[in-house]
Amino acid sequence: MDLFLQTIMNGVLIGGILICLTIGFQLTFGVLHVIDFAVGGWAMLGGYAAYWLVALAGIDPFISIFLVFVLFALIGRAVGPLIYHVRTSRYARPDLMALAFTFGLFLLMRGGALWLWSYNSRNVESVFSGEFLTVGPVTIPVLRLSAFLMALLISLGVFLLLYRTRFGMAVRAVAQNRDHAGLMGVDVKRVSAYVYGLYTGITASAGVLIATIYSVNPSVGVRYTLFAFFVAVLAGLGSVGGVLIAGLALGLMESVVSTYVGTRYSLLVVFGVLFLVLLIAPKGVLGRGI
Amino acid sequence: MAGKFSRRALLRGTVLGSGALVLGAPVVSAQGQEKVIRCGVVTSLSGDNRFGGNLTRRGYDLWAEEINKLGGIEIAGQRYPVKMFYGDAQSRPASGADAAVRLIIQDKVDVLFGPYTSGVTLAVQPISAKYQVPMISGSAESPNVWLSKPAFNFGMIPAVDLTSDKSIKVLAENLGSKAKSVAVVGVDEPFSKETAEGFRHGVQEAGLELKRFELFPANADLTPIISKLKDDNPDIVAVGGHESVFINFVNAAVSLDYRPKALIMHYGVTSAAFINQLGEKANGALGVSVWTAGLPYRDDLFGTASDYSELSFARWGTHPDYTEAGCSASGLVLQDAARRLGKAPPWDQKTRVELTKAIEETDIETFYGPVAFAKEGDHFHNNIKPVPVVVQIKDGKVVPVAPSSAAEGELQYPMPGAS
Amino acid sequence: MASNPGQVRGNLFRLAAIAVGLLALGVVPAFIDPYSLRIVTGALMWAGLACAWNIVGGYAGYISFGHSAFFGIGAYTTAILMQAGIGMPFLATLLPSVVIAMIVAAIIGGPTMRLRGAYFAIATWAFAEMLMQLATILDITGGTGGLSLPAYLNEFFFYYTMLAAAAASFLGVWYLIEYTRFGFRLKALRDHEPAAEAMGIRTNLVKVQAFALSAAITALFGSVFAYWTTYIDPMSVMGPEITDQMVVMVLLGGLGTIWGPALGAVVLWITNRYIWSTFGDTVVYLPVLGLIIAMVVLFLPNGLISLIVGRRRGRELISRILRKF
Amino acid sequence: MSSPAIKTSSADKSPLVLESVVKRFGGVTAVAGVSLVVAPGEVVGVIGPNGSGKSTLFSLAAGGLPVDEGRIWLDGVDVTGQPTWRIARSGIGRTFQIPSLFDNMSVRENLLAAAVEGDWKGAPVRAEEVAEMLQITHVINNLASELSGGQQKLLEFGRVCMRDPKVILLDEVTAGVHPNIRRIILEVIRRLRQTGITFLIIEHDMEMVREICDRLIVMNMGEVVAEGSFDDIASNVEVQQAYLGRQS
Repeated sequence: MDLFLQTIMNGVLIGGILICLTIGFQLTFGVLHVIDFAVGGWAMLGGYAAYWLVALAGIDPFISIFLVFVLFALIGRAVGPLIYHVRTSRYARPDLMALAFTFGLFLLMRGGALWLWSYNSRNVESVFSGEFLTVGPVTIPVLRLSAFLMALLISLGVFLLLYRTRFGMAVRAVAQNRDHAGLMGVDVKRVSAYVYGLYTGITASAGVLIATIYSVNPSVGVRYTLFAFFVAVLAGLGSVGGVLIAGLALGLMESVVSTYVGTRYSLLVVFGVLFLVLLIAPKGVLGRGI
Repeated sequence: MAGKFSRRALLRGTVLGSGALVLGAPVVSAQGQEKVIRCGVVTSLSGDNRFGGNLTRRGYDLWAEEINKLGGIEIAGQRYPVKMFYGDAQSRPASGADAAVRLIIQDKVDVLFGPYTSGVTLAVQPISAKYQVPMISGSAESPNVWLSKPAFNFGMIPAVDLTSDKSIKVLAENLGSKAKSVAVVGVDEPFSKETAEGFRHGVQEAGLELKRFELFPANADLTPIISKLKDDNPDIVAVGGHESVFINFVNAAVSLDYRPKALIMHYGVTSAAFINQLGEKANGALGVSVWTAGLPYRDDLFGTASDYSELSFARWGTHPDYTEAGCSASGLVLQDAARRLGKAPPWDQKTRVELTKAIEETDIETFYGPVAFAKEGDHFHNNIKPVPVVVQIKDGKVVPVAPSSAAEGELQYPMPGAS
Repeated sequence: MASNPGQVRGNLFRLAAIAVGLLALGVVPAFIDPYSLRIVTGALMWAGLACAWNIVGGYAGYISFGHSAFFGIGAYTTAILMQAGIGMPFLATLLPSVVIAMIVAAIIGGPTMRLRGAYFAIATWAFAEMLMQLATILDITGGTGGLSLPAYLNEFFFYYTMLAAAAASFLGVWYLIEYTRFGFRLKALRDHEPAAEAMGIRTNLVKVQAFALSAAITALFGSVFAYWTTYIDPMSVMGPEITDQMVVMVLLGGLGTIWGPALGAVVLWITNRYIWSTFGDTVVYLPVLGLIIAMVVLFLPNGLISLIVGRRRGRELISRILRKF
Repeated sequence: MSSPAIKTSSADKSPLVLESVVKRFGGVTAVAGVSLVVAPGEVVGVIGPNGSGKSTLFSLAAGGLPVDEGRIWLDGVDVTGQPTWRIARSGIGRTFQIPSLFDNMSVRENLLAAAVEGDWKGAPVRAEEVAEMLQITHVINNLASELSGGQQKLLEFGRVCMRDPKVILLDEVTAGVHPNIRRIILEVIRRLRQTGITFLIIEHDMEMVREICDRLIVMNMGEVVAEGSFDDIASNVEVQQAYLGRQS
């Protein structure tokens, strides 16, 4: 019974990590209609930024996370127009070209990280590393709990932004119909670039937390991208709300399968379910767009 | 028109041809006179296993530098310097095969030093056999490599099934009745899986209770595994993997408030990264090593094991582990075999076969320990002489604790902070 | 479809060009050392794989991220059938390998190819990852420990086998796409699926056929690759890098063109091996590759082949050549 | 389909019969119970304001969209619920409001592609004939995407002709084209109807409608509001209201 409770808790907390990773991704898909391969790459770079801020300036990840957010939001704001350009170009298949573009971007990040920082994994130490809370029979690592809280905060923030601000109104307008939004005077290109910046900021900050929980090396991005895709598909591409449920579902699935079936089978089950979900309900089990 | 053209072409051909002869002749003869021993290294300098791959390179390079300081390998009274050539296997078997062919064909190497991983080794050793180039592998530890009875490949490190198996037995003897149950987990990749299976075999042989045997994929989230181990509560937890997995394992365990009474892992505990990154959390962890700097071995080139360790530290900035030591010792094997063969390089195919025979007869003492290759059985051409040493991290230092013949300190059980 | 004399002559011209090209490739081994031959053999393999991927990615317009699964199916089928217990000769394993890949592709192709764009890409990726995980768990594949094959290291054999496979793939695909109903169906559905349906084209069936054909060619190269490298494990024959490389090669060469993928594959593979052998342990290849992809998308969306024959100019060039004959 | 063909009592062997077909998109009813019977060789015009459901009706008839209610017969065979390709093969051809050519193929290839499920051997000769009939022979080796708007309309029409359908649905085929091209199209329609081919034409050009159509159907809000000859319709108050009401 204790193991069962712990398993559920483990799953919920893994879910929190996945949610952090996927929310920004969903936002970009909703607005730019781009599947961003680089999602894991942004998270990986965020982790490295946190590592260097600890190593060189001694700034704890829980403070540097804000710096990382601003830094990567600016980078994303600069890269966004390029992706917008490809996505709305007159190429034969702009959606595929955009996919290829972000794929190239991802390779650039992964290869660049390998080239600059070489092969080894780096640990990002925080004041909360190794700390835990005990609630009855269940142990809760503080780092994972904070990732979960961050997931909730980001979700709340994104919802407030989308439904309580003028910018959010513009974002939603663009998400529903780019042409009409343009006709109504929304600067679609600018809105798209800001959304991309918001997404890179959120994802890199998520990367900071993930790096403190696990560790960071240039190859981690691939797995993150895969998991972000999984959660996004389960939620319905572009659905921000569905991410909360889909992230938890995946986290629980991984945890329960690992504990009660065998860890060896966890990834097999995860990818099998993803494949089946796509075949049976390609628009996602839960959601609709922004 | 056609006649004219062909005459001109003929003329041009002749001029070019004779020019090439004039220019080429000294090159050819220089290559003939340049009496060096050309050594090729195929290892993972990039890709997933680049960490270990670079360690093997350090080991091989250190030997080459040291022997060249003396003027090279002594053969029949004359010294021949060593020249190293590298081929990056990119952690992929196919690239390793490409690299081996390139080294043999284009760089005309006389001998190969083997890859870091067993997978690449399995793809490279048929090529060394085809071109009859002897290969000395300072790292590959999978028993599969030797099961295929490679005629031209020799392994310095005993296969991992032997070492992890023995280490559990040594540990069990040392602990006596204090430890009764063991849980074994490992990453589902060749080396780590075989380590875990070796542990399992050792547990059964030592008559301990096996509470769990489980493999997990690389990159898996470790909390479910650790929760299960916490629930099992065995006396000893044995983990098969590389150092980055161990680091994640210890971190995840600490964050779930779990410290087993004994935690034994294999390769990687002795690596600098493990101690540096975990700090205090590393203390108490047990590891298996076929070599440590404190062992009472020595040879003429490197001196004692501890001399070697200091030399390597001075050169690379970190203390060597047994992979580096095994790779450096590979050079000593070549040195000895070449001396016994007594033929000046470059070696043609026939001489290389003789050299392979000479390596097969190796029986030497080195700073790394005694080296002799099995000539039959499941560990064909594997050096099964070294005895695994159980080490423990104490105050950030690697201390051999068992067996008693190699021990420099007491085995601390349960480990500090055990729950 | 040779309806006018110009086309007949054009075809004769093409056939002659192909014969000369094949002859030239046929005598290559006499001039280069075994290592260079190995690189050229690799280039042939990648050209063939790019050609296979292009059927689905370029002609049907579906970006697949799961082709490594079929490469792995081919490699494992050959490896398993050649293990000591069964001991089939290499050439006999090719048929089962291709057939199994086609069956798997036909089964998953039906439902998967109803998905569009990104959904299809992710679904195929999930499928490939799933299959790779399966290969790490099953006993018959040797798990993560992989399988060794009987070593037959005759570089000429592998060169000519690869050449035969690549030539057959290219010429076969070229013929199918340019001269048969199948090719017209495929191109019609790529350009305008509803219109193709309104022409009576059974688009779902055509898509599955294309997918199965593509999978079969991919598996064929997987089989040869396994025998060539003598050792395979899940990562080396099912890893995502195999698909990645195929996608990049086709994009670089020119999506949906016959010779573009071959050009992309050869350029990229030779560059890859050149950087690798010249700079040894550097990984600078990866970021450069990423940069190239981004640049191609931004500035050269029709690939390298468009530098050689710009769409319009190329057409004029070809028709001028045809008129001359 | 395995179910036996159901014959209608009223219109046995009529090339196209629609019986109370209904199509809804979400809450909007695009086509609200339209019935229609056409005779061989007849040319029927479908007119009505934008958004009145004309194009949707075409898609239902040609199988591009599944009907929610009602039945469709082609040549006496019930094709309701059949996939598009099967309906297309049973003898109906259509053009789209926005020309939907195979952009990366030449004009010739576009024509050939239309015959891919039919007489493939004879296709090259047939393609030359169709190109000649529509006077696009001079651009036959050009890419479809390089054609002018009018030429694209011609090619799309030509693609339908390649398949020898019994019923042809033309969706605004003369909208915005040069009078010469319009003349070509009209001529071809006249010629083909002689051979017994039935046409259904969505058209805004009243001149053309008057010239060619035997009968008109007026649609508004998804329903047929009037039916009859051009002169009947021209004087119909309801029709005028439909157009005017839309404009206000």
